[in-house]
Amino acid sequence: MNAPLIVDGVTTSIRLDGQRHDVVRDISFQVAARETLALVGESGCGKSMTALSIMGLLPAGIASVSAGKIIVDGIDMVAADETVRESVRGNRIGMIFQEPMTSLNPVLPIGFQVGEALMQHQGLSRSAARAKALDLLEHVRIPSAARRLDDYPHQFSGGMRQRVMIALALACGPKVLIADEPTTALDVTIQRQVLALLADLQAREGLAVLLITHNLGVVASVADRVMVMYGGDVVESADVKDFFARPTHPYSVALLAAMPRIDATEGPQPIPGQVPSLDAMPSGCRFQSRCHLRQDVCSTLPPLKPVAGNPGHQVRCWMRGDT
Amino acid sequence: MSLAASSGPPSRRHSRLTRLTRSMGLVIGLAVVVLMIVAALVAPWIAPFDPDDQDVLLILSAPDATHWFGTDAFGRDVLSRVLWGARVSLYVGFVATALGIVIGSAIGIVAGFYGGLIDRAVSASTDILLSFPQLIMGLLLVAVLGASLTNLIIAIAITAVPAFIRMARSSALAMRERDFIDACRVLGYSDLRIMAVHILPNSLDELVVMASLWMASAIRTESTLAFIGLSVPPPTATWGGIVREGFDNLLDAPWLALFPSLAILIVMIGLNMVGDGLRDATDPRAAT
Amino acid sequence: MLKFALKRLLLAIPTLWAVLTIVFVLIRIVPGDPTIVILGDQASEQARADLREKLGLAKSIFSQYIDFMWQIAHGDLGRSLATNRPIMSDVLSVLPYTLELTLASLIVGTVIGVPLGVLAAEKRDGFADWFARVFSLAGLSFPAFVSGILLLIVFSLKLRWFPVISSANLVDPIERLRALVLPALNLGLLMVAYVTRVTRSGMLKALGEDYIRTARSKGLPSRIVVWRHAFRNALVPVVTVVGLYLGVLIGNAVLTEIVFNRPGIGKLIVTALNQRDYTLLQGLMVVTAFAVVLANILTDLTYGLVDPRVKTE
Amino acid sequence: MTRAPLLDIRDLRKTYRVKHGWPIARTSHVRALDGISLSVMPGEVLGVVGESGCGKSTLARVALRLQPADGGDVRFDGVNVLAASRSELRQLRRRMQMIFQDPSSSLDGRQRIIEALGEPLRVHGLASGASLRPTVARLLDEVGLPASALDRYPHEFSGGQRQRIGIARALALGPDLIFADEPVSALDVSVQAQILQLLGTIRATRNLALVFISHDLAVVRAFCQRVVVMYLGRIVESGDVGEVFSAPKHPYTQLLKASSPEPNPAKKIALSFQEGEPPSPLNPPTGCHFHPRCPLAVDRCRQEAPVLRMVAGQGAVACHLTETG
Repeated sequence: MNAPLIVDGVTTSIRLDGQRHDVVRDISFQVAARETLALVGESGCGKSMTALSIMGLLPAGIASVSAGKIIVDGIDMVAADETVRESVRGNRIGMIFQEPMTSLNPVLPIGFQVGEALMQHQGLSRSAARAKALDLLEHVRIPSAARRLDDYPHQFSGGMRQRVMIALALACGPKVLIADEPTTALDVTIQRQVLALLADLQAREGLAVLLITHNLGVVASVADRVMVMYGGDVVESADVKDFFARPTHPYSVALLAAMPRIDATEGPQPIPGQVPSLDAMPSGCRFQSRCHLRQDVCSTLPPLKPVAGNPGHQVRCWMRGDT
Repeated sequence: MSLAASSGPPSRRHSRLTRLTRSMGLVIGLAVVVLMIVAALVAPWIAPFDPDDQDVLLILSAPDATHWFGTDAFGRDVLSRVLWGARVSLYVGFVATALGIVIGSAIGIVAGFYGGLIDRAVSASTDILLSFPQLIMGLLLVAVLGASLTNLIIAIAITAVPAFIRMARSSALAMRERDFIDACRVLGYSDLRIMAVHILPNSLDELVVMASLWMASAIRTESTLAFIGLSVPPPTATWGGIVREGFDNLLDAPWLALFPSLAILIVMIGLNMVGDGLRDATDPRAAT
Repeated sequence: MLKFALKRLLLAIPTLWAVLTIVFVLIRIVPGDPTIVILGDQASEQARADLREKLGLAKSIFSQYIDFMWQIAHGDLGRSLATNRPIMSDVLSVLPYTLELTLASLIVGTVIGVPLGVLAAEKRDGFADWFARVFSLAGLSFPAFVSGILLLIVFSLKLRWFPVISSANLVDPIERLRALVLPALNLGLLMVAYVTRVTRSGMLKALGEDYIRTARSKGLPSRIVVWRHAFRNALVPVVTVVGLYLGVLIGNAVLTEIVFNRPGIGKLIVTALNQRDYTLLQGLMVVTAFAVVLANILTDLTYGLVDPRVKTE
Repeated sequence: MTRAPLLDIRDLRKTYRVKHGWPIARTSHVRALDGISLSVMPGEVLGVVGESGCGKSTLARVALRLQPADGGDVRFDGVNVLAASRSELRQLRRRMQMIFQDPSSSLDGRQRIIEALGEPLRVHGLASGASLRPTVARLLDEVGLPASALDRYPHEFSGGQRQRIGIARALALGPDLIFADEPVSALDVSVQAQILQLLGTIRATRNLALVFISHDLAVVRAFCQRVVVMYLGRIVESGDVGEVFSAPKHPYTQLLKASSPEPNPAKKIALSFQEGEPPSPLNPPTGCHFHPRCPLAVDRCRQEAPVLRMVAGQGAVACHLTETG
């Protein structure tokens, strides 16, 4: 059986002042049912652009998918027209966003917002959608959900709003869920609750989850596989255990070293320099400007190749991986 | 204004053409306004006739080669009167707006910066003053004070002050939310310095935009009052006054009302274009 | 809802009181002796003293103030200096005309302005947007008397579609409606300009919000995203502006009434000014102030309906 | 104690009035600081950790007199900060500074860097005229920015660089103590480590004391010597960073630690579903604020607020259960 989400050779470009910049370059992956793939990187690495490309929600007229295929539950989102994409969004694929404070419509009651996708995709009546919304809100453990159906977003805390968002994204029983920094805006104790809820729902509904985050701690806790992105390229892709046991790309290594840890005796080690701006990206490997292993060969883009004979662990670096 | 430039998703960009037409609006608006001001300044030299010179033989004559805009009920040259009228209208508009902006923004910034009791008192009074329609307020003030150039300016400035207070106050309030005002206080700057060196310059964009829009509004109020008969007493030419004379002879001599009306309209459009253009140029959000 | 309305009405009392006080003070500082204005400067001292007594001007300023407030509290605006008729009945006889004019222009403004603004925001930088910009620029630039005169010249003098004097025959409902068209358009033009602008910018802001992305992520078609999700939010500033410009509308109604020679509060104000009828002027100011305060209350109540955050905070 | 603390805060209280309701507002009270006591030694780095709404930012703002306190005492090097006169306060400003979370909002976008950093020097008469530029250039050099930055505007810099400028501004007056309110929270991990390293170097060379406010336990662990943990306006635990985080004694600190994910699959956070949200600060629970979420709560916790008591070692805990045990 095919994976619910297949991304194959996708390149996403934006136009700035008449110039084309690739913000995601030739990214390929699959997410199987019940699997969580984490897309990791710092701001501007292309992870959110990847998510928006899959959803077909790239800002019109500015960014677009310029190559590749995105298959959501059997439907090619790149080739399809907007009507087809609308019928897939919120139906076969759901998405939750970083800011629970602003991602819900402030003037509509949450019960309606949760049930809206059901009216749209399953043709439910308003009252049937409302009844289903109640189920969904109970599902995400909103306390006394029945009383709160007609409440508005501002009457909920950040953690509760993110639960409402999850209910909303899962309303039509999609096969795929994209979670874009779902807990970044939340306190750690709330983050833990939301992650636990997500894991629970995923197990019950057999969801394929694409988790987008900058937090390697969250990755270690919930992901099955991890892909590290830098400057629009996937630089390393591995099983979570393999990744943390044997981080291979110089950027992955540096990123792990830069994270402060509660149990560490040593302080975090900074990565020198900063991510180059879009118009100043070096050709070839984009991390070369900050890399201590840099050689002349780095000005051509290395391919993804396996590490230690493990085809499930790949790295994009001339200096690392199998030759 | 472009503080968030380096991070975040790319904001929507405009085509070159769109941006060009936007700034064209500003340029055209500025050109119109400057032209009008120049015309008003040099009116004594370029006006073909004395604006108060009556010619009983030429009452309500239609526009021709000598009297481009025709003549009025007293046989006065309308073109000359429109040119001289620009002096009154633009002067009143400019001075009243300047007074309004200086007084209003000073009070507004102080109220917004200190908050508390001062702020509540100021806000309550502006709310009350704003509950009179601007025109009615101007009307009442001129009626009470008597129609003269100074009183006209005072009356219009008074109607402008609460609006500027409100704007400067909200601008100062928004700024107080930003950390740099706290940073200033931690660095031991005096309140006066914070208001004058940090809050005022950061409010200036908005104030300038509003000033250009308000100048249009002030000129409109002046001409409206003149139309009702509450401006500088005759025979001094004012735009609104000439329109009024034209209105009284609308059936016989429609041109009499037409030309000063167009003059008012052109200045209004010019100033509004300047205001819009400046807003687009200074506030990236409104420009989108 | 009723509770809000009552609370809001209570809140309006201090504002109203302050506004009335300003009216009182302004009318009292009119230079010159009103008795001379009324009786002329040839009048005898005795006649003037009698009139002063009659007008209540002989009392202290404080008791005049009390009387003023007391009368207003009883719905009495006093009598006109010029005609000696009760001001309230004069006002009531013309009020419907002003109300129908204001209401009609409000409808014109909303019915044209809202869709135009939404369309302009949706098709940003397109033709609709350009048209909306030019149209609202024009609307904002016309002083009401200028646009009124131009409308008269074109539609009444040249095309002869509508009567020049709008008050010619106001008994026949069809004629009355026909007489309303040009004045309502004239006043509505300004409203269209304001409403278009604020709708457009409100929509642009709303369309850029995160919840729009959420709505689209649900697979809603853009029509629903625009009207149900964005417009519901853009409505909040629209209501504010409509409420705020009711005051401007009232001011411009004065001009429209003069230009189209319609009966109404505006014409009455000008009459009072010309005749130096200060009690009438005072009464009219009181009525205007009441109207504006009432408009503000209505705006606030609508606000509560449109924005759930207001009432459930 | 042999040395006197540089900063000594005793029983500091701050209550906000919050208006809500429409159209007639009701007033509620939020106790942002409910009797906070702590001290900082010269050259020491004290971490203040807690979740949003616990009052940690208010602490800095009240101690710096950006907001008035409602009670308590703040002494800096023996001077009563809360009662300081205008001129005393001006002197204090030179010695107590602040670094803000959001470097883009804490800089005046209309000021070039030379003006932003030169202004405090001029206002306090530390440099002027010809000496201004070299002094500011030295400051920039100290935070790792080139002198070419002098004539540029804040928006021309990246987030990390702007935070460096914010640090340079805080250093301009040569302070002894800096409050750093979430100074690295807005930054990417790699840049965060750069800024932490910079702060560490500056602290060591200038012998600065720092009050480091953060929600991130790991950052506090990496950067601070001592830590206080706050919950709804009160300190629940304090002590040496290593001790507190390796063996937290207060159930809230334990929850915080258990919830903080580590980049190590062997130490993944347990995704057990523990319900309960931080209660609204508008209406905090009676007794110990944490009792509704505390798995160990007994009746006493619901009625009586525990006081912060010294426990074995250097730490202190505000929990009834540690008292008896």
